[in-house]
Amino acid sequence: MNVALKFERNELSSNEVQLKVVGDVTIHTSSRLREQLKPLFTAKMKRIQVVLDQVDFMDSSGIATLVEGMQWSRMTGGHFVLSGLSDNVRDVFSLAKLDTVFEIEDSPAA
Amino acid sequence: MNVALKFERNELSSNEVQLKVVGDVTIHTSSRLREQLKPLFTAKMKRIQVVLDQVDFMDSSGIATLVEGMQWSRMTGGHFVLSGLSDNVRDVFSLAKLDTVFEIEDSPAA
Amino acid sequence: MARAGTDDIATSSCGNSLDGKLCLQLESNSDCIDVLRSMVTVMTARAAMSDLRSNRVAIAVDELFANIAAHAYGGDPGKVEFETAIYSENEDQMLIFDFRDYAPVCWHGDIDKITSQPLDIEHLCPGGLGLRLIHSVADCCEHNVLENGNHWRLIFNIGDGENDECSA
Amino acid sequence: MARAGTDDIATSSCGNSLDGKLCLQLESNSDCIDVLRSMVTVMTARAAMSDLRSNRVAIAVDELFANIAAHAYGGDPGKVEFETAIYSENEDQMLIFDFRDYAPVCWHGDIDKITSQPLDIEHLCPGGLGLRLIHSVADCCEHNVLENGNHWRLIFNIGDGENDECSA
Ligand SMILES: Nc1ncnc2c1ncn2[C@@H]1O[C@H](COP(=O)(O)OP(=O)(O)O)[C@@H](O)[C@H]1O
Ligand SMILES: Nc1ncnc2c1ncn2[C@@H]1O[C@H](COP(=O)(O)OP(=O)(O)O)[C@@H](O)[C@H]1O
Repeated sequence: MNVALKFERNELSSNEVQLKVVGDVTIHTSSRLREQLKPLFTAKMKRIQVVLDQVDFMDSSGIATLVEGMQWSRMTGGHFVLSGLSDNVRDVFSLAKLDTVFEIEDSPAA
Repeated sequence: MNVALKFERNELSSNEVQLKVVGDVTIHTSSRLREQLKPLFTAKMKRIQVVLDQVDFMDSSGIATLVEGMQWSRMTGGHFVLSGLSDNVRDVFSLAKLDTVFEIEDSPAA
Repeated sequence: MARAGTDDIATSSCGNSLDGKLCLQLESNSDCIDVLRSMVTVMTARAAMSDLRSNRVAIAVDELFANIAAHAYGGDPGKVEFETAIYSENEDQMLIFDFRDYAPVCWHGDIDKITSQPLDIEHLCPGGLGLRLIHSVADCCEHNVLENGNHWRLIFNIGDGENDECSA
Repeated sequence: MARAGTDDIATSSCGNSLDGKLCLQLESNSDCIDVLRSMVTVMTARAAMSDLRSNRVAIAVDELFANIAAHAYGGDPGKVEFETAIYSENEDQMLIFDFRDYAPVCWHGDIDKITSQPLDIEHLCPGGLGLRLIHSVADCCEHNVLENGNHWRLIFNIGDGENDECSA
């Protein structure tokens, strides 16, 4: 019932960053995910991890934002990892045939 | 978005029981809370704790069910305690002028 | 106040222009209560209400729907029209919810009278809280008996958290 | 199949009997997407669908609404009517969602053609997933061009989790 998307950003080391996402990523909220995600891709950042274990629902606008993340990571040379996908979110990635395109970890390595 | 109410019942000792409630308690789900709650009131049970920290929303049918709980506790002589109320749920108790009638603990003593 | 006539609610509501209005037609089945709440969430976000106030609005809407289902329709399925919009008048804005039922039972009670009775703490009974909650959170709760049912309207002022109640 | 004629959707929908039908009228504003989802939750629970299937239904409904908002109305607010019900035919039951828009842009595309193009993994672009998702989860997705807009219908068979697609 919560329309707002929340974020928690943790710098795991000088070149590793983690973004925890809490809430549903939809056409209504995905632009906020994009805003949070984009600045993480810098030349020095070697690993960018997005933790999705508190995302129950994600539509194609959320996936599109993560595809953008993958493109940014290719440009900056960082390692882009998704972790903690719920069954429903993993299902959408697999329906979109993108479950093998992204690097997906089982549980968020904190 | 989850219509189902979930429960976790923990026997803390031979005469203390805890019922954790997860989900929203409304006209649609309160009868399930009643089903779970009623059998806890037995002559031997001295303390019945209902943990509400994962209840974001409760309407008057939920409160009515807890009023019933209080009545059952008076009959069996048990101690009926509510704990971990979210701000919103606590607000509804206070709007209903029942926040001083129930015994309300801050955090669930596990 | 720029209000639609109460008899319009059923017939012309959502007819042409929507203007950010949300209209739902449903049966008075309790499994739909979350749908009403998601509509409340949209409207209270548009009205920039706090989380606490939004929850109070949701409670009032929930209780009114529950009463229509339980008392107006006696627990049987019956048609309900639900409509919500933000209206402005001069500088003031308000969030309005309209309920229309076609129930054979028309409410002729007096909310103020019912809710002004002190709560009997010693002999608490599990019922009788709904109207009290509605009355304590809504800035105004109006009821109109229609020829073939009831129209209920809840009004919440936007921009202040206070209740200045009007008569029902 | 006992279906309403597509031209009826706008005018007579929810007219008299409801029979468990839910109808929503709204503007194509993205902040309403959760309202549609809560309606899906009610209907998939009535249809006793699994959590996974319910999520798939919600995805299809979400994507269709997002497309109407983005493409039919080009991001501007526009009127959308949304209706959902469970229909039965002989032994079979299906969960149906109808969308009606009044958009100036009418879709004349071919979903099957669009979704049958292989995904270009090397040159992934952030868009173009919505129709693929709809196509992969709905048992049927129909589109009708109306005089003044579009009618879309999603059909999900109840009682099996398989897709046997019909032509769009
Ligand atoms: N929509 C309604 N139509 C008819 N009667 C109503 C309606 N709403 C409330 N009532 C009457 O007012 C009484 C008090 O309602 P309420 O405070 O909500 O408590 P409860 O629903 O638990 O009885 C109800 O028992 C019912 O007799
Ligand atoms: N309801 C619609 N009205 C008009 N055009 C549409 C509609 N839905 C989809 N389209 C067209 O089909 C294309 C593919 O849609 P989709 O797969 O949902 O991806 P995206 O919305 O990300 O572009 C859109 O870019 C648009 O051109």
